[in-house]
Amino acid sequence: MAYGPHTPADRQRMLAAIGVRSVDDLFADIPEALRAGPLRLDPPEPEQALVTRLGGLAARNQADLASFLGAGAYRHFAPSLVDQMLLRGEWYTAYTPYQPEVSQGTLQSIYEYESLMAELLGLDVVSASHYDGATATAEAALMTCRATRRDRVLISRAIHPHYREVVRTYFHGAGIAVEEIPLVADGAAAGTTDLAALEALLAEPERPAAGVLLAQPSFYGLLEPMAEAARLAHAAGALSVAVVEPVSLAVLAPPGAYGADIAAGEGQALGIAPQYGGPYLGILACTDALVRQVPGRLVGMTTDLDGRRAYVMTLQAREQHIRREKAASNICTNQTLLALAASIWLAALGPHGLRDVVALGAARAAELEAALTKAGAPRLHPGPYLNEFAVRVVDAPRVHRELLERGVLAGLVLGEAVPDEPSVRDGLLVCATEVTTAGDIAAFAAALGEVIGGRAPAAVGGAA
Amino acid sequence: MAYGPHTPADRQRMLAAIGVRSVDDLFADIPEALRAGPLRLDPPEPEQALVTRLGGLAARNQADLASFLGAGAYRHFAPSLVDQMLLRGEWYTAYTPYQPEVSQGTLQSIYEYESLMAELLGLDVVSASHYDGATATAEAALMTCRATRRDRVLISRAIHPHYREVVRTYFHGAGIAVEEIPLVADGAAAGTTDLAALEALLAEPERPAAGVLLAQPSFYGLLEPMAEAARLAHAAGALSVAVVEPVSLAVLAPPGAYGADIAAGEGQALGIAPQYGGPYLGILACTDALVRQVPGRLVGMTTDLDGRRAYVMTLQAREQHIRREKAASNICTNQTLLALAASIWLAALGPHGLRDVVALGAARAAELEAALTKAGAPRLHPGPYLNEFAVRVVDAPRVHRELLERGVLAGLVLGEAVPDEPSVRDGLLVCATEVTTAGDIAAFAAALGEVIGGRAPAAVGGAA
Amino acid sequence: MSASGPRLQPTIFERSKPGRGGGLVPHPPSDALDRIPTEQRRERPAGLPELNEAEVVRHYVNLSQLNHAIDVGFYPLGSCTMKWNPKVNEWAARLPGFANLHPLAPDVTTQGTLQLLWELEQILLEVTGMRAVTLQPAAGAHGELTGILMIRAYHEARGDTARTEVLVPDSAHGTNPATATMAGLHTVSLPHEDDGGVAVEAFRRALGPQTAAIMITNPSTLGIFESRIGELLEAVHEAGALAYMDGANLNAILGRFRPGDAGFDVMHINTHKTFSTPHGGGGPGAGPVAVNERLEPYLPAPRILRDPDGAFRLERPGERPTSIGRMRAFVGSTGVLLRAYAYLRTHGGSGLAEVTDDAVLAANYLKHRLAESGAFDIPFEGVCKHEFIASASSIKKRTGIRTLDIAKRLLDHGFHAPTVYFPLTVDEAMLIEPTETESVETLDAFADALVAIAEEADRDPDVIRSAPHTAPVRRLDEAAAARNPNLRWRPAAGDWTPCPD
Amino acid sequence: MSASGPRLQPTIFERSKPGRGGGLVPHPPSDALDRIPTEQRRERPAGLPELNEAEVVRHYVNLSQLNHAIDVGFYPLGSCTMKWNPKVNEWAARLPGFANLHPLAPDVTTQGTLQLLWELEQILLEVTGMRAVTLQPAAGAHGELTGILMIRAYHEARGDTARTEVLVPDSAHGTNPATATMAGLHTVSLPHEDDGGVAVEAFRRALGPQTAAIMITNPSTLGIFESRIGELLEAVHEAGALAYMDGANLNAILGRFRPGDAGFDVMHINTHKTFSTPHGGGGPGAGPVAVNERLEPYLPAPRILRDPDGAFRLERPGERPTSIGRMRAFVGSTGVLLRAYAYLRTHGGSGLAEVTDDAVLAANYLKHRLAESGAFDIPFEGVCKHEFIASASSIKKRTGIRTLDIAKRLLDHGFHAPTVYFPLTVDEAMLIEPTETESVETLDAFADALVAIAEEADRDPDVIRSAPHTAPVRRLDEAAAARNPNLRWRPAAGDWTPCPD
Ligand SMILES: Cc1ncc(COP(=O)(O)O)c(C=O)c1O
Ligand SMILES: Cc1ncc(COP(=O)(O)O)c(C=O)c1O
Repeated sequence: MAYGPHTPADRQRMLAAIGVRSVDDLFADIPEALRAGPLRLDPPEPEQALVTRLGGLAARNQADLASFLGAGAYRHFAPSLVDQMLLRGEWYTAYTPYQPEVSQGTLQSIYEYESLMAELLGLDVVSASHYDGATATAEAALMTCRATRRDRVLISRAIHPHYREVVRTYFHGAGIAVEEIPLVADGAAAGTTDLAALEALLAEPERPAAGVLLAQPSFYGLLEPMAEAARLAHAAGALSVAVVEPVSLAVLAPPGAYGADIAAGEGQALGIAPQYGGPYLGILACTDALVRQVPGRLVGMTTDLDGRRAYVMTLQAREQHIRREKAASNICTNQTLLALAASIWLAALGPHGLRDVVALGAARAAELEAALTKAGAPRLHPGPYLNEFAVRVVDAPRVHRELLERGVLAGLVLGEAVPDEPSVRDGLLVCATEVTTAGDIAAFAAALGEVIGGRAPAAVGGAA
Repeated sequence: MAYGPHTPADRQRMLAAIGVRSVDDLFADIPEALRAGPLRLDPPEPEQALVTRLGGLAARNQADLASFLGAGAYRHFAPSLVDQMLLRGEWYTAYTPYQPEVSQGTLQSIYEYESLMAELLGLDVVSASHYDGATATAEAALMTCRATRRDRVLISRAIHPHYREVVRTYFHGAGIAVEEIPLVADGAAAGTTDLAALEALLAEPERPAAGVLLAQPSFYGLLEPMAEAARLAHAAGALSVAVVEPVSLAVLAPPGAYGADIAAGEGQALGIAPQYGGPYLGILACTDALVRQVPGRLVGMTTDLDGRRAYVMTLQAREQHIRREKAASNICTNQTLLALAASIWLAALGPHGLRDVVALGAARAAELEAALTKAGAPRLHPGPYLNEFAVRVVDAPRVHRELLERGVLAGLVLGEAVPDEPSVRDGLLVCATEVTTAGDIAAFAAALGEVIGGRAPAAVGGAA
Repeated sequence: MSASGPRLQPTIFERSKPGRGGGLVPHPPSDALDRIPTEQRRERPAGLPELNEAEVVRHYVNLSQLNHAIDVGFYPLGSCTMKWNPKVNEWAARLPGFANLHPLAPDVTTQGTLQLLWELEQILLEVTGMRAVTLQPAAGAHGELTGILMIRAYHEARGDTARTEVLVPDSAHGTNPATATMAGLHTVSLPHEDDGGVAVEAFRRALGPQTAAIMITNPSTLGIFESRIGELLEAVHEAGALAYMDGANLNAILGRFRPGDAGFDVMHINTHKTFSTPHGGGGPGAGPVAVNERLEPYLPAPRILRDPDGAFRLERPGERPTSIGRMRAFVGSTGVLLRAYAYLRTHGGSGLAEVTDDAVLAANYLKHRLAESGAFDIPFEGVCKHEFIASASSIKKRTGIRTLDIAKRLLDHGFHAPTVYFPLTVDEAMLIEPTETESVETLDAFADALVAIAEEADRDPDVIRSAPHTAPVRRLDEAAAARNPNLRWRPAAGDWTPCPD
Repeated sequence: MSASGPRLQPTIFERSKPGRGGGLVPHPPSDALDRIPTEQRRERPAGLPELNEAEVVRHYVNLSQLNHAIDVGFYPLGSCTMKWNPKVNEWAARLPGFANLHPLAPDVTTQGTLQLLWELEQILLEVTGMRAVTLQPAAGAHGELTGILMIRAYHEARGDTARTEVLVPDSAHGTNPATATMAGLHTVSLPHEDDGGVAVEAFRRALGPQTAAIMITNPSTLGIFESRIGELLEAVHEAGALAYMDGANLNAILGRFRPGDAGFDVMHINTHKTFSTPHGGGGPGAGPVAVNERLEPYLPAPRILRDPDGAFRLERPGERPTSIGRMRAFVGSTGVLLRAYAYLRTHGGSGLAEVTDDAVLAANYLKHRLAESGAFDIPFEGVCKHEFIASASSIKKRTGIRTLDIAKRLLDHGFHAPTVYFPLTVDEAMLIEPTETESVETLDAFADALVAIAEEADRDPDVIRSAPHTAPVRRLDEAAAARNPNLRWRPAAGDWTPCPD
């Protein structure tokens, strides 16, 4: 057997010691009627053949297009040291640090992750990680209900549609109402969360809201009125949840600064490869006041018998293995290795490097905006953005397809991704980061010019 | 500065402590007339830009052709674990183990390398490594002179032409004569070392030979009369040197078994990537009797003060840092990391895996022979071979070039590589290993058919 | 500073110095951020550490050496199945064609990965005997929630809305009852018989029209195959409820028992256990959920489909309205799943059967070694599956030495401890799972160490009570950690200083 | 078993068990080897170890943890320049386009690598002020031999065949005299002045028509720049001899002194020192040799050429008959050279100058710290370059504690020891080279440790004499190792058993 250590003699020796004749005897407890026949699967594959197979599958993907696709998963430059550190077996082949004395590496690294995120987010309690941004958002919403003992949450329609779906899936189970806050239709704030509508939703006295969720930047790349939304939420006795993209926090105000009680977000952008969807890093953080509500592991600093500084999993009374049906969540396995990856990436870049990443992405995005506007695809919304924005393109699905044939992955077709948001029907959501090249942008603009020819739509929104 | 830790304040603090005003003062000892101006080089390049540059250069190479090129550097399958172990910084960022107490990892691994090679070679003393196969061969030849106090060595013309060149370069310096042993011109042994000629060369009483060097398999892929050559050498008071390809020793008789006193060889085939020529692994081994003549480091097993088993560099009195001008060689830095790579590769494959590698290569080579014969390029020599052989192709340089245009790297053009060996003028030296695919072979045969059309030469040699 | 000298490391913040590091990405134009409104910007930079590359690497290299890990030695964590994590899988996951693929990239550009995932699904169906599978869930617990939400949807679709209870054996993992709660259901705990199986009488009493599902771990967390499983499942289905199998222990039954064939409606698989994907000190994992035809309509969206022309694609939004919806943002933890795929291809059908045979053989051998020694209590006799329970109950009575002490003392022998005090139903429990990738020499050495510690408990209990002695730290003050939680370092605040390079 | 428990490892042979492992390559046809004549086959298989993957990996992971390394901590080995080994360079060397390239592949298929090597040559020429460079030599000593062989060829070409001597200062590295011998020349050793420079009188006496060359390490292995270098080189050339610079210490003079401009005819560069390519516990390295116009005709073949159309190619066999010939089988240690290239690109011209400034600054600071402490003898006053000599001569007289003891005690502080007892000309020498990549905090901690040990020598010499105390082993019996050499394990002989899988 591949990876197996046993020789036939070893097996014989073990069987003899146990006192059975064959290994079949060890399965005598499976009722005969329920025993399975041999698995109908291919024969074992030697590593050399497997390598060929996997190389062939990888080559069937086109992962090196000139890509402007973001929409919740972002390409960033990862210094080589990050993966080389992660490939150390002492990290990735360890289990949950149940024996802290021989797990100080993992434990200290989680404590440092919590600290790094606390700095970025401006919140003091950070969980050791959650599955991804969407599930962290759902857990954040659930926290607001537990903390307020209310069962209705308000979620902005400017939050990623997949995140909203996940919240709905989770909430259907828990029997909690989710209501959406619409977008501003026009004017300078077009496309951002409609605060007036939020106020109205919060004003229903029989149905008090537990939490209000906004994303910063929003799914459409726009900067949202986070502080105002938090004020409104608090005024109604609700908690404020910010769904954030952590890299942007090198520059943008942190959730703690604008009054968010809870922050959730996707940590993939912290140097983790897109990997077709995962493993990613769910970030979940809150104020000190909510520490007993936060789901998932927490690592704290303590001392050992000799007074040496050491780290340990703590406040476990919130967790399923102690509290069982009364636990804050059922989460057990989390995304520790990804939290480590994010920490190493942050440590490698440092605060200046992180700011450079954001600023360079913003600069590239501005170049992209200029090039696309010139090529006939102006922005769809007028407000400020960081490095992602929607542009207006008639017949976007076809244009997107034809650009792909020209080697350009022209972002996301909004009409397909958010079919229930007619205001963006003719939109492509595009993004640039520090790895976007001037050549990519030129290729996009040139191909777009070819594909849409003279049929450039008129500019809309604030630019109108 | 990239990688530098100093802040401007650090530099100031150090300068102040030293008591100088500026760092320039620390270079006051360089005579003014000899001081250099600023280096005219490009500005520093951030890692992100460097990665792009290097990726671009790598992409300018064509390293994924259907390749049949061996001739001293061989592609083999390396299990993933090998490189993952090598990437551990504790290995590759260590220096020579001058402090054995904190270098037991490196020291034990070299001891194990010596042991693994001793097993493969059937010789008891193995140096910790040499630069490459050619320099190890030159050092082996020098050893025969030191050991016999004679100054003439005989080297087979079936040894790699580059190795012969290197021996000549080294020997010109040392003032030692190198004479070549010709090849058998025809018959069943065509292309192998001419033993009758060797006998004649050994029979010159005033010019006694120190050593006789043959390669197994030979440069032409043929199996050589190693035992007979060793007997002849010994009868003349000379030492016998075998230049071997270590992977083949899973199957072929080891040098120790046929009486070689010294073995030299290139260890690249032990799972080390071709890397356009290096770093490679020079293997150098000898009998116990010659231990004080072997150049380079040796690691031995010993004990520590508490009697625990431990490893240390030993018999250093042969080496330059002790003996200076009387040292066995000037070698200092060697190829330890490559010796480690080879050891891990051998440990990963094990004896059965190694034998499979050789047998699969031999099988693929036989398929290649059949396909090429059919396509009009029969073997050039009749004798047995393992996985490399010469075929006869008229106008080989042109054919080789045209095959390259068809994506096939058709081995080595012998007329160019050994212009002084007219018997192989119309030859291509081709090789197959376990990574050669049936598809590669079919592509080669098909392309060859296209290129040489009907102009297949008549079969020659033993097949005639 | 590992080979000698001090072992513990300062925090990464303490290694920081303002003005160090930087220069890895090109400098942006200085006006790049001018268009961001001031009120949206942060006032002070985050206090992230500033280090040069050497400091970063040394920090993580030295920290890593403080960890026990499967790459370092034996790790017999029961229920956690710490089997060998193959190296080729790490290579595969890093292939740029896989790693750089965006989760929302159009299907025509992702055929290689879609094919891999689709083939993985087929393999999992053959292994489980189920009808359909979702690869979305990020872990076992996430799979449990997915499964129970599907069960809810099933009952709801039939208008069968009074089913609010989930039956869970008392030896179940904590995630099972916690999952029921997350899905808005109530947990009813089932006691066990002396042989470790579910107490049938109690089970029958608990079962009724209010029962939505039973969640059974099979083999159980006691390492015992539920021999009465046929009977139980029949009763469950008769009562109109569905049966969920917690598949955490699938390693014990590959090629021997297919839950789908036996009548389970839904189960999850822990790829980070059964299929050896690395657990990374806490995660990631993946928790594919396999279902029979009853639950297929409710699978999360999007599924991976194969069109008649052989092309693969993701289900489009709204394509299958019966779906419970999305369980996560994107299609799955593809990077984890492809390691599982590589593992499954490496073993093939015959290899998987050997995996189970060898895992069960090793567990029974180790159990035998301990039973024979008489040093430990072995609460459940007879054959075990891939893991078994030993207990220090008698040792504790005799010497005061507890399972916790023994666990710590094992560390001094270079072994990780087994899972301890789980399941909660056994006094002073040690749940020991050797897995199929440990040699008989290792099993023997581990058994010898346990027996030696048991003897030491009589002879020199203090050395056990004060263990570990060779680890980087001694036992920790966990009470202080919880009383006065210190959950983050407070670095000196950052500053908008110019970039150092 | 690293985080706790025993640290030393059995040999890989002792981990072996017949019948374990295998299955990584497809099975060959059973008759694959039938055509190999019996008398050419080995009778018994080599006794290679048989292990499964877990055992192989654990062996090497655990062994690796027994090493001190620059990734782990400070490594102030004088003359060896253990500066930081950047991680991106490891990534680059593994790019398939580089790693899989065959050394005899036609030039049209190797343009990327040829361009890289050609650009590297241009950079090295700018750094050294020379005219041409060969990248062939595999290490510094190999470069020395290349250089001296070229010098021989130069004299021979001029019919100047009586030049059989090489002048070598007594502080030179052992490779210098050993090289002279390998090239068939005799070494004449030159004493040094009190300031560490070459003794000019003795030098003038030694110089003559029999002198082929002088080999000077500049800065010297005492860490001192040879201020009279202009005078020396003039005399050498007047005497018809050539001047070789051992460039091992190039790190100290980048952008400050160009050997070519100063009149050296030839020099080697240790990429594994100056340009930070990893030394791997003993090697590999690379030793490019740069020459002026006098020696250019003799460079080893093949050189890398750039055709007028911009295409790169290797020199063809016989294209330059003046060449001394090949120094190795293939064009060079390309994998090492490309790391050096990456390093040079990363730093650029300004960065290289900073490298030298910071290296010299750090050495002078550390020297100052030790001088100020009064704890050690500092034989050479005034500014040093990138390294300096301290000596335990007084400590030894006072306490009996030797440099060796201090070196071992440093290990307990988590530092590697400096180079000790080299150069041979200084009593109880420690050659300390901090390099530019160590923080001032590290320099201070190292100075503090040395001073603390010096104090300990008076207070508690036994603890030093018996050091190290925290390393995996204590001091070794080197005498026994040499008296009775055990240079290989003797495994049980192999057997032609069938393949286990
Ligand atoms: C029996 C059992 N069920 C469920 C789980 C939860 O799985 P995960 O940790 O992947 O969420 C575990 C994990 O240890 C387990 O052992
Ligand atoms: C001054 C000096 N010269 C020459 C050498 C030899 O270089 P290498 O070890 O690369 O052969 C060294 C190596 O330590 C050295 O320090």
